[in-house]
Amino acid sequence: MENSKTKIVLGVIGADCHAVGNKILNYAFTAAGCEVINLGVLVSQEEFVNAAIETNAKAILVASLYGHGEIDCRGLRDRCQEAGLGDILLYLGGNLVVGKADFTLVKKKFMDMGYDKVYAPGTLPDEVIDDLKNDLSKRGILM
Amino acid sequence: MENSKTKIVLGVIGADCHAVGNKILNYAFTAAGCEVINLGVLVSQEEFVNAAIETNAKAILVASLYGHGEIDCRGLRDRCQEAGLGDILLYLGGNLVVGKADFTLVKKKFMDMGYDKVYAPGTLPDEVIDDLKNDLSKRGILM
Amino acid sequence: MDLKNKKWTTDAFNTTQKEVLNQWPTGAEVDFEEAVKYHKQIPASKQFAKKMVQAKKDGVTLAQPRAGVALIHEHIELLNFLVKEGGADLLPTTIDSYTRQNRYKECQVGIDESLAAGRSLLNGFPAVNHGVKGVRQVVEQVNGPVQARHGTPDARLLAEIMLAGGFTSYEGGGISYNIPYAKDVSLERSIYDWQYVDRLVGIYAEHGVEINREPFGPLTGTLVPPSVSHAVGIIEGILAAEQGVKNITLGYGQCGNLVQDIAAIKSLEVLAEEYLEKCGYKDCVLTTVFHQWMGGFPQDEAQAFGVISWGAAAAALSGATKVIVKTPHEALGIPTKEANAAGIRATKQVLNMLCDQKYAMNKELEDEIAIIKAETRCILDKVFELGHGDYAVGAVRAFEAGVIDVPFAPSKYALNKMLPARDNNGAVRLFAIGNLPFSQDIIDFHKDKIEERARVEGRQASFQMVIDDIYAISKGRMVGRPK
Amino acid sequence: MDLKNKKWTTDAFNTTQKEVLNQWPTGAEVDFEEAVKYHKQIPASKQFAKKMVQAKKDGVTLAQPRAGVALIHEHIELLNFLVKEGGADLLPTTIDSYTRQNRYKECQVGIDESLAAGRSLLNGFPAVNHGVKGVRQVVEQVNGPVQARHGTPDARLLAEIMLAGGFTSYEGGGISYNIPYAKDVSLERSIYDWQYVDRLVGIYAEHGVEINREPFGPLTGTLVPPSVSHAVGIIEGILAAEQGVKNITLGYGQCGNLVQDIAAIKSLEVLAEEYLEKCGYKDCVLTTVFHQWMGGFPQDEAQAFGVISWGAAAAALSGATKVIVKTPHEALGIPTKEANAAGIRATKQVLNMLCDQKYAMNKELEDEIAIIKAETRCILDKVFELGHGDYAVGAVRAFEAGVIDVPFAPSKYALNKMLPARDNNGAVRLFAIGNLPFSQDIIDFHKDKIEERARVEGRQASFQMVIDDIYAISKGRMVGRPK
Ligand code: B12
Ligand code: B12
Repeated sequence: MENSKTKIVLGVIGADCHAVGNKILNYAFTAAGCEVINLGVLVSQEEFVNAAIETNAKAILVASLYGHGEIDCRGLRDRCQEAGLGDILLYLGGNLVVGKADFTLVKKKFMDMGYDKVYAPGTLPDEVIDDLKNDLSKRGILM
Repeated sequence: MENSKTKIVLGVIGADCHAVGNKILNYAFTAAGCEVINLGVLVSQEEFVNAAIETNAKAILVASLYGHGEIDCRGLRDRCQEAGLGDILLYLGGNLVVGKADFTLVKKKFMDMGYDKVYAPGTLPDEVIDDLKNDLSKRGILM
Repeated sequence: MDLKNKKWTTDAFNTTQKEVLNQWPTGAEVDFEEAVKYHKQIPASKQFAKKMVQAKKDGVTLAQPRAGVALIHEHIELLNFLVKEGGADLLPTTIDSYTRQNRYKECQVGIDESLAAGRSLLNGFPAVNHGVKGVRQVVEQVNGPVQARHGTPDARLLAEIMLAGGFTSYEGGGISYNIPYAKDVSLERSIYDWQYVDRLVGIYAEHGVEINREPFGPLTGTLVPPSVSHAVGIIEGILAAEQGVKNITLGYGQCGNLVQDIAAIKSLEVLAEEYLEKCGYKDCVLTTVFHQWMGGFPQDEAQAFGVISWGAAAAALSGATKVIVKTPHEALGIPTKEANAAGIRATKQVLNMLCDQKYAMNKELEDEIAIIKAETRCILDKVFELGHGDYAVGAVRAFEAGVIDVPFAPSKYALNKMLPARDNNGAVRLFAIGNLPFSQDIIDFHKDKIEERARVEGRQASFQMVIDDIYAISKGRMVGRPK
Repeated sequence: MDLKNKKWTTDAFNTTQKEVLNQWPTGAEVDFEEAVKYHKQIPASKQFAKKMVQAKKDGVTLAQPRAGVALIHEHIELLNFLVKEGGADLLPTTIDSYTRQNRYKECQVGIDESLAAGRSLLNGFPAVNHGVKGVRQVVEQVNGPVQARHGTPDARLLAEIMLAGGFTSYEGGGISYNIPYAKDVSLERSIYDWQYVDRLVGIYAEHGVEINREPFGPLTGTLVPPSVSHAVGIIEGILAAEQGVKNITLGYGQCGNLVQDIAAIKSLEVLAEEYLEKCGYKDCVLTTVFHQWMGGFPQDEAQAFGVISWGAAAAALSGATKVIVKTPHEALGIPTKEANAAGIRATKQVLNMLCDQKYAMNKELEDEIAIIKAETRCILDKVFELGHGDYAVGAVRAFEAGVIDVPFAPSKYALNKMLPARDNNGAVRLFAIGNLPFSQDIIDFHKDKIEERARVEGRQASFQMVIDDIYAISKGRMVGRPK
């Protein structure tokens, strides 16, 4: 039987180096009982997928802060499908587009790309932890 | 022959006590060569009209800063007509209505009340002095 | 009318009260005994005096906006919005200008037209016209302690109605609500009428109802030197204390130079305590209020935020008990509730970021405190002398003589011979001393300071310099330098 | 690659240059001799170094925004807007993040999509892709001195193109543009590559073209203690000077406590002069830059204006030569040009109101200056020791050993054992010293400060306290107190 803790992959996508939120999310999810595979910043889609496969993670948490989210994030769901990760939970958060924008539209854009949850700038970890617990329990997994 | 200086009546209308701009306008018009009959603050329409009659003034400069301009300023043109001052120049300036407002609309409202010139908040004296020189010279008066 | 700084007799008060309550029909709604009961059920969280004392104890600076509109429900909505969206700690009810001049008929026109137009055509809340019942709706439906803020030379009926209505704080004073707000109301008259207000507050106090009183510190808001507003504030404090007022907030309008602003707040409380003590009023609680820049504002909202935030910073560093907040609409018109809340939010961000910081004492600040104290003492001691020991009488004579002089005041009871200008560091000094009773070394100090600036600017000090200073902040600077 | 703090030989430089210019087709546009001629016709009013030196002489603080968009004409329009509507004194050209990672192909995608979408999909100006000709359009059509601002570990090609393009100032450094911006670029590599950039600037200088260089002071922008950023800045200054750079601006990111912020700027210049002098670089001109709060901002624009204005005030009172300006959109996204201009206007209002005021020296400030100096000396002297007298080698070893440690840095070349937290007055102190080579009294000082706060808050100091501090300003406070 594998390690009892739920594994999640965490990282900041693309050419993005914003590390502070990443470190806090790492800390918060670890404290909440997850095993966090934290890839840090400057993570490619490939690295996300590989890490999830290797560790049998239940969710990938992608952050994009620096504005290039639109270019960096599309296609990740397809890659997951191709890699056999199927409907693995994909969460996305940060400052996803260039500029101050209406979040409803931003959210729709990224949901359409296949992300399960899309979070507004400045979201606090507690909200995400609750959501993850919920989504996992729907899939019969206890966090 | 009367005093060679052009006479103008200056005052702040209604229940308005804003005195700083009034003192500066007084100083500036005096320096520009006018004889200023300065009624100060808290001036009623009647006082404006009486002062203009008594001194044979060529213009009345009405200030309203505190927001009650709409209530205080209407009817002054009629009073002037009734008092035989006919088309004496009526200038109006200050913060004429309650609240931050589109000045084009404000201007129209007060021009319709019969004022010859209506000035935006924060207008500097030089602009007004130039206008007055102009308007007076059109009427054959040198300031 | 025989003006003396002496507690009014019960007879004198009662006789006057009858007249006052007859000035407008709503006066009949006032029932003192019932009002005392009403006050006693007001929760501590809505009591102004308590909140101020607590803030002083905690060493924090509270934020209070200005706000008032013509109609009751709109006014309630406005105040609650300022708490919810602005985070206001203390609430105002700014009274309209007709009420301030006791022109209640014109108020009625304003109320009717506001109803018709669906927007406020009055620049404040006409509390007398709304009466005790109307005022109580505000007190009851608003979430915080409320204060009446106005500018009324004869504010007796307004006080009767607002206090009976449950207001727990009342701004103003016989000098500070006359000289900047009126043209030909004699000081004797307004001081006398304000003794009535203070006595009313004193009677409430004697019945166990603590009402906060606040002389209006900034006066004309335009380059008023600290010692002048301090002298006025302290005199009004003394007059209030004599009538039995126990909870007093003294005010100061930001001049803009940080050292002078901090020195002003620091000296204000010390001086006031000293003079009240000397006069034998030993059980007054004093707090302070710092007004963000009260003169002409820049029209641009971003620049206005700069002025507002700098005011918040100076307030916090000075240690004032509360700060009165300006809005990004200041230069243009009465703010929308959104603009008003934005001003509070910018202010509170700065207050909160600075709440744990102190401005350490240094030589410059010490000197500035010393000069403000010395100047204020010159004035107050001369007032005492002119009044033969009576500050009420002395104040009237002092204004006559120009011993107290308020720059740019509209009142003919101000001599208007003194003229302020900024020195080379932006502190407000005197360009023309007028008849202020300053000692020679103080006079020389001001002269040197103004000359220093004139030298740097390569021009003579003149009225033009004063004008340049009046416009400066609205044009994005503080010292009005020549181009 | 044999890293040493030694001026590169002409041979070494030339060999590398060939490679560098081959990294992307636009490299071929660079013609050094022609570029020197081009620079010589740039008017003084557009020369960054001259403007900085003049400001230092005049004792004023200049305002500089950040700004960059994908397309040339939009970028020009943006910069001119910031001068006209914001009053910017100095201009930036912020480079996009793909360029920073030398991913010029992705830049091209961004440019193409931006053209298609009619809005910038890049978070900055992709100068390498636009080439020398594109860059010159900016220099020529923009009304002010322009500086490249980026975050590029290997910024050699970018430097070649932007300097040949007529830019007169270039931000960055081998440490400050690696540790906060990269994950696995070795320090040895980035310092080496930045020696190339510095040498290029040195060669321009030898040809009579003065280029301003600015190490990136704020590092991760998040609770970085002054001594850490000072140590990095001074090392980068020394490395630059060795390669022949003559005009250096050292930076510091606002921590928020006024005394600490002023002490930081005051100590930075003195320390840098001392160390440069000691190393034998005697003809460098030093200026300073103060960055308005670089960590997480409040989302609300009014609150953001409060943070911006307080940053402007601290910059002015510290006497920094320039201030880098944030915008009311900071927390949410790259600002519109209007929001950017608004940030500058708020900033300039405060700068102008404070330009004639000084913060007088006092005991607290003296102590704070002394502690920053002592800490910085501990670090720098240990770096010198580790490098056996060579600051380049020493810097690499110092990061390995955690002798220099940058909190929250993404780079694996930072040890990440040190943790900062605010003390009870909001100054940034160390909660975990990590391996910083501080003397025992300094270690005790930090311990006491953090314990004092913990006591006040009735909790143990812990990582939770650090997290609370990270969020604090964005939530409207400075010290992250428990609820
Ligand atoms: C200082 C000030 C005060 C001082 C006045 C002291 C005194 N006695 O003079 C005090 C604190 C007492 C005060 C009181 C009040 N004020 Co006041 N005050 C100001 C303030 C900050 C500056 C005014 C000033 O002196 N400016 C400097 C001078 C040089 O400029 P100026 O007055 O604009 O005048 C120039 C031009 O406008 C022009 N001009 C003016 N009149 C005329 C006339 C003509 C014919 C021409 C051609 C040009 C012209 O030329 C002048 C010289 O350049 C303004 C806001 C601002 N502008 O920043 C608010 C402001 C005018 N006040 C306002 C209000 C509402 C009040 C109060 C009702 C209190 C309140 N609700 O807050 C009371 C009014 C009491 C009363 N009965 O009038 C509002 C008016 C709102 C509106 N119109 O929607 C303003 C705009 C503030 C605001 N945004 O709420 N105020
Ligand atoms: C600090 C900072 C920096 C530091 C970063 C240091 C470091 N290595 O970490 C420095 C100075 C180096 C920097 C650089 C740059 N930055 Co920056 N930076 C910031 C700033 C001020 C704070 C970020 C931060 O640390 N916040 C604190 C942490 C705790 O919050 P957070 O990052 O938002 O993360 C939280 C939530 O968002 C959420 N969350 C985040 N990710 C995810 C993911 C998931 C799945 C979930 C559920 C939740 C979640 O949870 C986190 C914890 O609560 C922000 C603006 C702001 N927020 O105020 C700009 C900001 C993010 N930066 C920005 C930009 C553009 C840049 C630069 C390109 C430079 C530039 N043009 O100015 C470079 C980028 C270089 C690169 N290659 O990435 C922009 C992005 C713009 C946009 N999206 O439109 C911002 C928004 C500023 C702005 N308005 O222009 N930056």
